[in-house]
Amino acid sequence: MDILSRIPQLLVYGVISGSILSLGGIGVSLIYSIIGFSNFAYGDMMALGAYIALGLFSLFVSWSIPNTPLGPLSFGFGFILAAIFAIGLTAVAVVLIDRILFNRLRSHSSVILMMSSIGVALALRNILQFFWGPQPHYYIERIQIATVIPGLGIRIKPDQVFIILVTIVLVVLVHAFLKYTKMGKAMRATADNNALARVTGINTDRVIVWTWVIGGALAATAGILAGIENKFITPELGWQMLLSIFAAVVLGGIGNPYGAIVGGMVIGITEEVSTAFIPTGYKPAVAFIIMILMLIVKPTGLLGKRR
Amino acid sequence: MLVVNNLSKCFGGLRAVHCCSFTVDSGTITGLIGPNGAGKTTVFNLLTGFSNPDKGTVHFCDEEITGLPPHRVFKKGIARTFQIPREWKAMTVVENLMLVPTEQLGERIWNPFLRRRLVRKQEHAIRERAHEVLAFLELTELKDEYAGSLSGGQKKLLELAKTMMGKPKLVLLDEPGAGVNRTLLRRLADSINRLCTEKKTTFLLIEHDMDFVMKLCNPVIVMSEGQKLAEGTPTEVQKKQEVLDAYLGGQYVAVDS
Amino acid sequence: MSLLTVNAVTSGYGDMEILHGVSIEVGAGKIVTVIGPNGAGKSTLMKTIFGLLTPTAGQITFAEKEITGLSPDLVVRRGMAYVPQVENIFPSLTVNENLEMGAFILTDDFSGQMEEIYQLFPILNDRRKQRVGKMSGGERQMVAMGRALMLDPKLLMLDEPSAALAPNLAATIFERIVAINASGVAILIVEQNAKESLKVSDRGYVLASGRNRFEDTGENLLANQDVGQLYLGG
Amino acid sequence: MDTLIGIINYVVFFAITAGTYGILALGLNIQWGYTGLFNIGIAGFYALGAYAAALVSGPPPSAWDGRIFGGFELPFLAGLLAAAVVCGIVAFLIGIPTLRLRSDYLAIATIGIAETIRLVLKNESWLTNGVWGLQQIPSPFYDPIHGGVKAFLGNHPDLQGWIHGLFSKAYNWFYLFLVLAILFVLYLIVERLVNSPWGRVLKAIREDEDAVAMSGKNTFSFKLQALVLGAMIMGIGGGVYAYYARFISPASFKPLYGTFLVWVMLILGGSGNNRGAILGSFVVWGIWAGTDFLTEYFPFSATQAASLRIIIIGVLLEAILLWRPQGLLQRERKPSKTP
Repeated sequence: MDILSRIPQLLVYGVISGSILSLGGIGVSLIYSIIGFSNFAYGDMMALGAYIALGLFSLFVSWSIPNTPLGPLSFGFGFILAAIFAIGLTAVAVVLIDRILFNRLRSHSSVILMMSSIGVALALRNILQFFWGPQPHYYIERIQIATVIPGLGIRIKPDQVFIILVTIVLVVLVHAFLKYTKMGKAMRATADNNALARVTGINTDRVIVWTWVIGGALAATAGILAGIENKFITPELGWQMLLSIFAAVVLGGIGNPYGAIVGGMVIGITEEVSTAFIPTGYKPAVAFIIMILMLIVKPTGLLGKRR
Repeated sequence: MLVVNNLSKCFGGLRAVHCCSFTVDSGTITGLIGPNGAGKTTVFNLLTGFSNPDKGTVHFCDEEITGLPPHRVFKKGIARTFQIPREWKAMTVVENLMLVPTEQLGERIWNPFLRRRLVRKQEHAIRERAHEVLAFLELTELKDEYAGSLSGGQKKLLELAKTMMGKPKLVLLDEPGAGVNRTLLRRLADSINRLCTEKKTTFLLIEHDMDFVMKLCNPVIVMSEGQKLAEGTPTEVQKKQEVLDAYLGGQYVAVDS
Repeated sequence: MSLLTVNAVTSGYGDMEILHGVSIEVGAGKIVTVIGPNGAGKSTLMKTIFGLLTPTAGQITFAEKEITGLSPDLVVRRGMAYVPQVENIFPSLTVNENLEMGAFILTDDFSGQMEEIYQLFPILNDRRKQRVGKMSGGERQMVAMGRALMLDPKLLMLDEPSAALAPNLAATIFERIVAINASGVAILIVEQNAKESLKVSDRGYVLASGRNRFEDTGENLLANQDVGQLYLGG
Repeated sequence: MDTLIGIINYVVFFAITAGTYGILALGLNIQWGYTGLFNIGIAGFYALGAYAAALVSGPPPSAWDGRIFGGFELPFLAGLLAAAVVCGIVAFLIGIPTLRLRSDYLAIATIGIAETIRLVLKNESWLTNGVWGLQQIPSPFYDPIHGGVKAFLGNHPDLQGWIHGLFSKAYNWFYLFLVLAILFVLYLIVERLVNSPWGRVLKAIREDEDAVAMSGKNTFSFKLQALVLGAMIMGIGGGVYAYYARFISPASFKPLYGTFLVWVMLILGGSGNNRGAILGSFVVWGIWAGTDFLTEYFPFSATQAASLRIIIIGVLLEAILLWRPQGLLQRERKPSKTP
């Protein structure tokens, strides 16, 4: 009975971590479908975004940019400004990595790109560790009190509501971008048929840059949101979530950004609910087992196309 | 030798092969021609188990082989080549050939240790066979070249050599002449001819180079719209008006969904 | 006046030479068909003209400027459009989006052009929001042609537009080709099934084994028994 | 003189570790170099092998241990065998759902299994003793060799200091010999396999899998065999580590770094070439150890220095991929003998 009574609360936690996984999953999926490889550096791109936000935030604090908490949130204008700049800077950094490395390896097989992404993953993580050390850093050390939703007995913090709202806004924005803008359509066209896209006159190189911009921005956002949710960040932040993100992507159908949202939510919720039954430490293993089961039942994923 | 009866295959709404019947006699080089989309390659795929027919039967040497998987068909003595050569690029020509024989003892992971002498003996025999095949096709000087560094025409010859490794009774060649220059083409035709007369191998080949077909093949089967349209000696086929029509204006029947 | 001139072009894939000096000419506003047995080099010719393959010899001139070896995106900008034989649409995009992609390099408004294309292919007009991947072969071919027409090209190149289509649909496609031509677009068609195509053509070329074999008006080629013999050898 | 002794002792220690990595690189070479399988869970198999060997050969649980299982005190070879078998079984289970799919799936699944193994080692105390790890893993022939040398030196205090310095680490010499012997035997086994018809099929799968299937070979089975065999060798590598370290805990196995180092070793040495794999493991371990000395000259903290070393290896990997993808030693082309 005790376990069952905890489940509604765990569902809420699941939606929160599912939000972050979904954002990451969309990025991984876009990169997979347009650029054609599984990017193992994605988790560390998330951590990069979270640390850039941290760096800018401390800078802004030293410049006395005000950070009075906005309403019930634990942070204010200064932090949001830092986050926005960090998202942009991460996108720029990710594009630079592509220009220096991935773009030059693109003529090789996708496995070589995967391998080089592992190199990037470790290099990025250790660059962060070099400058900030392995210990956790806090965005805001203030403890936030959770509000209890009357009747349901579910507790949720204003920051967590913020995370869910940001995710919804970004999902809608990405959807609108892919659906209504010229570049978004060109991205879908390139994912469909790269050769035809080039014959049609689509500048596929620009499409690739845009893919990295969006992928990088989503990574940074997911990283910062994970930092807000955990209250602290470490260089391993993204790596710890990467397996769950990949599980989400495979579950939803690799290469399908909408599938990644579904997959992210399923993985997020299952991971949290599983903590009622098995040790918390096994969260990534839960995601992994769901993924393997999916591969056995339907390797193309929930929303995947048959190839 | 090969009896194809009422073979049919649909892809989606498209009737690729429709009630197709023909026979291939032992010791012949039979040509299979027809306009684009007539279903020739699909017939090859159905014969060799790369896809399963919706209807119809295939008999080979009085044995039914309809719907057998590729490796079983291969063991019955039918080998095939593909339109686009698929060689193992970073392996040498000899290695490419030596891979082909099935049921090699040494392909079981423990045999190189437990039955080393037998494996060696078999390996030696396979190597000799590969050298023989190369000598027959006058490719001996290429034996230690990487397959990836061969010219387009040489790759076609390698494909033919690969089919010979298994001593097949029937060889299906899918456009052996495409992309091969005149000199090599003559050599290819000569090799096929010699294989037929000296090694008693039967050939069924799809080809678009009509000079090649007319000189080499007898009889010639013409396919159109997934069916056999005509059959006869090259000159007979050439004169038939319906064959000409099939080439210049023929449309195969499609069920458009 | 000649719009496209291909002069003694040699081309192929890697070390595999397919075209051994082919020459053709397309006049402004004309329909020209290139026929020939499989393996004659028809598709290779198309790809070479469009810059997907680089010729090893010969020149290609388009609208009085040399375009030999120019990359496809630059050729598109010169006013040439190309519809490949297969995989010529974006399946997960809608009809409307496919057409928009055709106009990718345009920066100004192209809605007028789009409406014209919908008038040309009324079937597509009712299905603007439908995903092309779910449409039939004939409709896909129309989407592909529509996409190529979005830039209002001077020359439209079609690689086997009637391949894998039922006869009645193929007839519709050729009817549409005539209609497109009537609006002033020159058309270069590559076909194996030659009759329908030659009927609507001003001029036809016959290729065999990567070389020019015959050249005449469409009607004359249809009447020419030697052309048939070329397909069957001898 | 003391410095020289120090250097010699260090070189022995260095070679033991490099040789252990060489075993891992050989295992990876079967998977990647010959078959083209992208396994990035090497550290998982390494850890699994180490634990399996430790549980088979180590002492039974003591009073203050959290674990209630294992400790059969079986000999060295039994431990290595157990390491190989356990890793083989896990690889088999991973291969079944993923080897029919695009290589991305195997990559994700292997990284997943490595992570899962790490979690099990940490959390399942009944088996692994949790974060406290397994202790007193008996190094083979430790007592006779170490004890014998010690007794001899004790009986001869008159011998010069440097002799004492040199021989007090005599066990390491023996272990180095043992590691190199195991490496050599594995090298011979792998060489014979890759030059057999079996290996020929693997190489062809690496080049063009569909064409191999068309030649009537069951490519899935061959890929599974390669994955399992490679993992078994990695497991042996883990066992070899455990017997030398004598103490293992989850902290001994950095999930990605170990995997990553082995990859760099293989790629640098030349994938598809077994001597290249071994050469690469010595060279990269040399670079790795060398950077350890190098960072001492800079005012970095220990963690900064550690990070810097990984960054250097990361840059090295990218440089190889960009400029010398074939590695130091290229794939071998064996001329065919004319009969």
